[in-house]
Amino acid sequence: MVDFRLSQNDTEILEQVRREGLAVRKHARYFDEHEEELPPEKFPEADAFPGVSERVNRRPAGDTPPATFQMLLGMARQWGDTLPLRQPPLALGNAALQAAGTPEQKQRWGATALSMAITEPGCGSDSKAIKTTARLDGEHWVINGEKIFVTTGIRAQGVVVWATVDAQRGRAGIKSFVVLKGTPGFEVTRKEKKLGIRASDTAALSFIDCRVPRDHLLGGDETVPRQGSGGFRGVMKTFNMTRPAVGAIGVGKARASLDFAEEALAGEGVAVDWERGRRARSTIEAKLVQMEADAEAASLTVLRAGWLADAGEENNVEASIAKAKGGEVSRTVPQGCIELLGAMGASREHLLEKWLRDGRITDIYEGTGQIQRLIIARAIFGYSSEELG
Amino acid sequence: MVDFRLSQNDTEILEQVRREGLAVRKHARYFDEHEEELPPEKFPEADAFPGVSERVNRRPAGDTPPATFQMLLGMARQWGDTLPLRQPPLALGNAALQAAGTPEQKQRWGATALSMAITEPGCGSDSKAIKTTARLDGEHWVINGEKIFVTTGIRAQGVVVWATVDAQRGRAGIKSFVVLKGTPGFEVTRKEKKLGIRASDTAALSFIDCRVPRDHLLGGDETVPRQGSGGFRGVMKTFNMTRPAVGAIGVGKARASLDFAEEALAGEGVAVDWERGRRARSTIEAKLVQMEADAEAASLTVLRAGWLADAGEENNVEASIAKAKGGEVSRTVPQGCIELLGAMGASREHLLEKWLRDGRITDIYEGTGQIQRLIIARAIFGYSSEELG
Amino acid sequence: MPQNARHRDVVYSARVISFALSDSQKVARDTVREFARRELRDRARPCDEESRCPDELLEKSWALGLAAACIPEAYGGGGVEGGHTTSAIVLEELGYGCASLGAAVAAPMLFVRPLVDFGTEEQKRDYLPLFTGDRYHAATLALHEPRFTFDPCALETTAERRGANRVLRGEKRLVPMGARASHFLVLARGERGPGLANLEAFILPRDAPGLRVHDEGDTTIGFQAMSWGRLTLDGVEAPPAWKLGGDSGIDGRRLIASLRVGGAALAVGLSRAVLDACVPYAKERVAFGQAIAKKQAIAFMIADMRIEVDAMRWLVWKAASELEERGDATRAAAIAQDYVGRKAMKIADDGIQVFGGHGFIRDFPLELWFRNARLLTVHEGPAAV
Amino acid sequence: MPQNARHRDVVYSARVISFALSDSQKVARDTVREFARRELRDRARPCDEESRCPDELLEKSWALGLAAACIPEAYGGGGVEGGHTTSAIVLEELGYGCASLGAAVAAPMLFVRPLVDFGTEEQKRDYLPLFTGDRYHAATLALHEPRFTFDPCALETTAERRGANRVLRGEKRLVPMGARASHFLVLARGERGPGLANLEAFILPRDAPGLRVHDEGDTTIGFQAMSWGRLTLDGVEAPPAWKLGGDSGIDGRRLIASLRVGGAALAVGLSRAVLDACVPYAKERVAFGQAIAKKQAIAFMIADMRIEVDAMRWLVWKAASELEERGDATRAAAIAQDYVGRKAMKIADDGIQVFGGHGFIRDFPLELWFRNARLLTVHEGPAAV
Repeated sequence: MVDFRLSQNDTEILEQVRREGLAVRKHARYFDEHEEELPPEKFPEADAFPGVSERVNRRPAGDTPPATFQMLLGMARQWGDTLPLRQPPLALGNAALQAAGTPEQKQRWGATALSMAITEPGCGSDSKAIKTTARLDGEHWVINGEKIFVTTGIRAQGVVVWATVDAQRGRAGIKSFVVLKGTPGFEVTRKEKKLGIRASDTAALSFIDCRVPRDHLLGGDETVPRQGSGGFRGVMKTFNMTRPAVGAIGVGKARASLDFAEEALAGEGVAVDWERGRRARSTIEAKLVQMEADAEAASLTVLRAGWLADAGEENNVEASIAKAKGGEVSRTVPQGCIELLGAMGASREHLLEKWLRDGRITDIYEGTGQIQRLIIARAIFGYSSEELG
Repeated sequence: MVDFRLSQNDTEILEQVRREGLAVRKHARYFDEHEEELPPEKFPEADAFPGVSERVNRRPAGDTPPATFQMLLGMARQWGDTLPLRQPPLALGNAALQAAGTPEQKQRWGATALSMAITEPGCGSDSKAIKTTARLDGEHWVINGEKIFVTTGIRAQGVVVWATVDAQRGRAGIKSFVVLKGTPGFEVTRKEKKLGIRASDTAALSFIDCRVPRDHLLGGDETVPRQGSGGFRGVMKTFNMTRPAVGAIGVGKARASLDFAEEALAGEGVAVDWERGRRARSTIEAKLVQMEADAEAASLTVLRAGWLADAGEENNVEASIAKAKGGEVSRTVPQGCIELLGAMGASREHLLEKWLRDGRITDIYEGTGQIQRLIIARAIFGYSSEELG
Repeated sequence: MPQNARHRDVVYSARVISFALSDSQKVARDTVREFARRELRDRARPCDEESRCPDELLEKSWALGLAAACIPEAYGGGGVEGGHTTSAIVLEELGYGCASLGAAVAAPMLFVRPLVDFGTEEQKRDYLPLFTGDRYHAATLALHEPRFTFDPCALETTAERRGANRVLRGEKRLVPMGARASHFLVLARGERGPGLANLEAFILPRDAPGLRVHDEGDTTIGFQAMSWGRLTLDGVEAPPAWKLGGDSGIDGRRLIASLRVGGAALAVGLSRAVLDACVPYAKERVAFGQAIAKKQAIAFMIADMRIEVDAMRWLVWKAASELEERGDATRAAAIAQDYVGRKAMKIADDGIQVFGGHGFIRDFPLELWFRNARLLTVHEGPAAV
Repeated sequence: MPQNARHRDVVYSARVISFALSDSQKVARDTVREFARRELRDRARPCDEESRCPDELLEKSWALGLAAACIPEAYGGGGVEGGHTTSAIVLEELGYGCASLGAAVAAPMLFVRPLVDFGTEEQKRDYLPLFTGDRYHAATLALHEPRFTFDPCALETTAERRGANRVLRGEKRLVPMGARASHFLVLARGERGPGLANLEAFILPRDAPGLRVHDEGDTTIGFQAMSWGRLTLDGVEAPPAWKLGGDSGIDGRRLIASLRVGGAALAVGLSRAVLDACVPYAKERVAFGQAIAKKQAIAFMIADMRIEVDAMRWLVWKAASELEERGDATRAAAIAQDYVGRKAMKIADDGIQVFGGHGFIRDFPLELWFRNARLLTVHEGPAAV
């Protein structure tokens, strides 16, 4: 049955996450202003916060299914602040490990924080233009190349790096490899200074004749000889959960901004009258209703993508829809809230301006809004990336 | 000196055109509902209306320069209704004649109403994909092909038809020819039923072994042997005045819609307080201010394109800007005015709903908004149509 | 990471987020989808041009049992409780076929559902059986008034007391199927003043003294196939039995919310129709040597349609399910109305742009959908429920 | 068709539509453009990171004579009358260089121009010579108040009568160059109530008893290089000589309009900077085997920037020329503010999108322009005049 309610249990978990978010916010400005500091990885209160998987799995089987609930958690955590990006340490590379790793690999690196290195100086969202190479030399892969925009590339204990084993084969030749910190030839070359999400480190990495054992190829050796684009697709599939998860980040930012704006305006006696028709509202009401609608719409597309995964259904298009909408509201809603609150809303006395800066990445990383639309359009028309690029 | 004022004389002319517009409006609904009727070409009051060139030229030399003033006239005439499209009979083909014809040709057909036939069933705004052919056979051109969306193709006395004399040469092979009604092999095959601008006829034309004398080639024989794309460019140059002129149509529609909406709302006690800041307005005020701004912005880009022509400066990009903005407000402003007035604003008791229907073509014909953006982008980047298509 | 395998086959309790249709919702959707495809699509153009809604279509539509479904069994109906989500699903399909004819088909719901929701025992007994027969029966709801600044929170139709009776004065416009309805549910400003919570509704038979019903004809830019009515209420005296809900009255917030959600659901269907028309056209239409679908400007426009059709639908479903739970759906309905209003109009407008010149001529449905969208997204309320 | 040949060389009377700069406007534009290129661009990033506006820059800027130009010759100035259009042209160039530093450079105009426009003979004589010397002199205007719902029509700073004097109470925030200004033009709610027409302005020296001036530091998302001030007015007693315009007061509508136009002009420059940065980047940046400029999604975004920079500029010029003619520019200024606010923010935001990941890091100016745009387009008023 179509339903949008939550069990008592799930409701309480989300409430708890929001309370934790309020604790997180107390540290948010500090981390924003101390981008250069890496530790502390945690702030004092965080020890009491359960991890995501613990929260997802320790619930009755009849509650909201896990991928859907993970989306709810993602939105609720981001409602607090982007600071949670700093902990727990499990990162994008861990998602890839879970999606594409062998059981043995999952076992081995399950508790290792892994970042994911895709982008290179010469390619943006174009993963098939990857120039980093991996050459098999006896029992080792020899990796050479440069990566940029690696989220948590500094704090993570290792990285899942995308490289081509056969440039001739295009996408089919792209594989991913686990490289741990300390491996000779693997170096962090740079820490980016950013507009926002300063609590999260963003690194440039370099691989110079970096040798990793043969079994560091994600998915194991059997992915190499396979014809077609299976290997690449395997890694791409990772994104069917990470795209809506990033969408959830955008929604969380939008929701936090709206709640701040509504509270600020209520403090000055302004609130939405939900009964009135569209034309009878004040400008502030109209803009609030519009942003509430935009945020809720985005939120529902994120849930939809998660719910399809839970139902075991294909969610490629819906994952991109969720990412596109989440990316959109992460731009429009914090921007619009500042517009509603005027110059005082842009003040650094409040976190709203920070959420605008933090949120601005959401429509860029993990595939820009433009890339998501290409994915959707290709699916609609049945086009390859060559036919519609 | 930067100035946006008008002389007393020009102001009075525009006032007069607006008064004529009110007369035109009395007939507008009739023509909208009697699309199938071709005559009357004029309505009774029209005999007293001076023609455009008469108005432009019979002014002191120090008044607003002619192309700029023509834009003002275009906006003012459309403010009345699209009905003026029905008269005077000079049409797009006449613009092409003036731009590309030899002095002898201008003399010969200057008073003949000529439509312009470019689009074919297989090509939209893509004029270089033209399949209609013109073959020289002794002292005649033999024309074969089909044309659609020919504005005033039925009422005009002739047509300027675009055809290729050498398909191998692409754009360089495209020439335009004057074909008069009654020429054997030239037939009107269809009259379109349209969403709007029903007072203007839109025809499909067919040319089957249609023979016209050799000197019906616009610009004369010397255009044929010339290498490069000179001939095509000559015709394309026509658009540097027609594009802003179409933009002016869009602005006129927008302005008429806004005036109607403001008057309707004033009748119910609602008006804009221009002093208040953006956030202190009501929804209706905010939307009105926004549409006023959009319409005025479009209007100024139209004037700019005309003014550059008067100054003898290149206006290719600005012509497209004017067309793009005029096309945009012809969609957004009448739509928005109905939104402001609610269902009663969509009523056929008023002309507003008709202006929305009429205006909707503005962002399509003479190159869609998308084509205009391509033209602008190519100019910005210095790209050919092959590099950015 | 989600562990799909473990959860895939679990039967969830009611209180989880779910986008799954129930079996009966699937049947309803498929049945109406087929009806819309077979009966509405081809009629849309001639009915628009001729400004008529054919009787034979209305009669055929009656077999769908739209109105009867939500009437309790005690009054001869299907006894499906709530069903606002099902309504939303069904209205999307009708809107997909033709919003204008679809709204005509669904119009009796405008009368029936408020009766079921708010009617006294006696009112249900008197009126509901009209809709459980074999023939289409037109009755409707009259909300809109002839003002540019019309707002349902501030109706000008009044119902003054005269003894035990109430005397109605005012004018109603754009009443769906008003030209042929046997009964009208007329909304009036409540005694306690403006605001939705104070709304009152009166059941007026067509021949009530003082009530004049006019056929509005093809009165608006769109929805020309709808048989619009205009009512003038020149001191119509309504006995207590005509006041919907008797002394308890109605929940005006809920009623208006259900109108907003219904209109939005129709608009979702209309938008999906545009999307589905644009996809093959863009693949076939060649310009500048390529299918226009291969141009990002067009491809992104259509991708956005795809994105927004999803987003709109979930907002509508969410508001509908709040109505179904009998919670306060005012906010959810306002959000759905606002969002769908913006996006549906943009999609209809972009649909014309994708079709270019063909979007502007009446050989193609785009211009018709555009006109219907323009009315549908500004008509505050009763295009559907 | 236009007959260019005949008209090209005609010298038009004043009363024609013209987009042509006068010779002196061309000189002003070129001079400030060069200054912006040479002095503002490279300083923008370090000044933002360090939240400071260097003295040596301000001193250098003084040679441009921005403030002195509009001071009548009688008071030692350049005696350029009106000049609102020239101001708009100049502010666009400053905004192109760096909106934040540009506003700092232009800030004294916030004090000077109202003095010239509305000051009594005595006030002009007393204060204008401060700005005709060789050194940068900071004075400014204080409008903004610390409320989320702040609106210039409803100021809460009051100026009650006490005998012949007026007593000012209130708080002002985000006063440009407020931290270092010698004098403040403080706007207060007029005696006759709210509304722009009733606004009153008072010239307060920094050391006026009851006036406290705070350095706001890097207080907002953008304009960190601006030296913002915060004023608390705790019963500042202003003698009649301090009331701008004396008994006639000021034209508040005109003053606010000029602030709106000035802010919009800066935003046009900022937008043009984004456009000019995107063009070469998009041509050089390769993705999916092609320069991203060859992708319609990117090309159209940049084409839209080009379109809107033009449209914005003409709206600003039109409003400025209405100010210059001393007509009522309230509507034209509101339109320019509304339009430029929407478009400049969109352009700054799209600029980041064109640059992708590079738009998000502080090695490139896009994120800085984005932050400056966000403040500039919500700060009602005195970023510039």
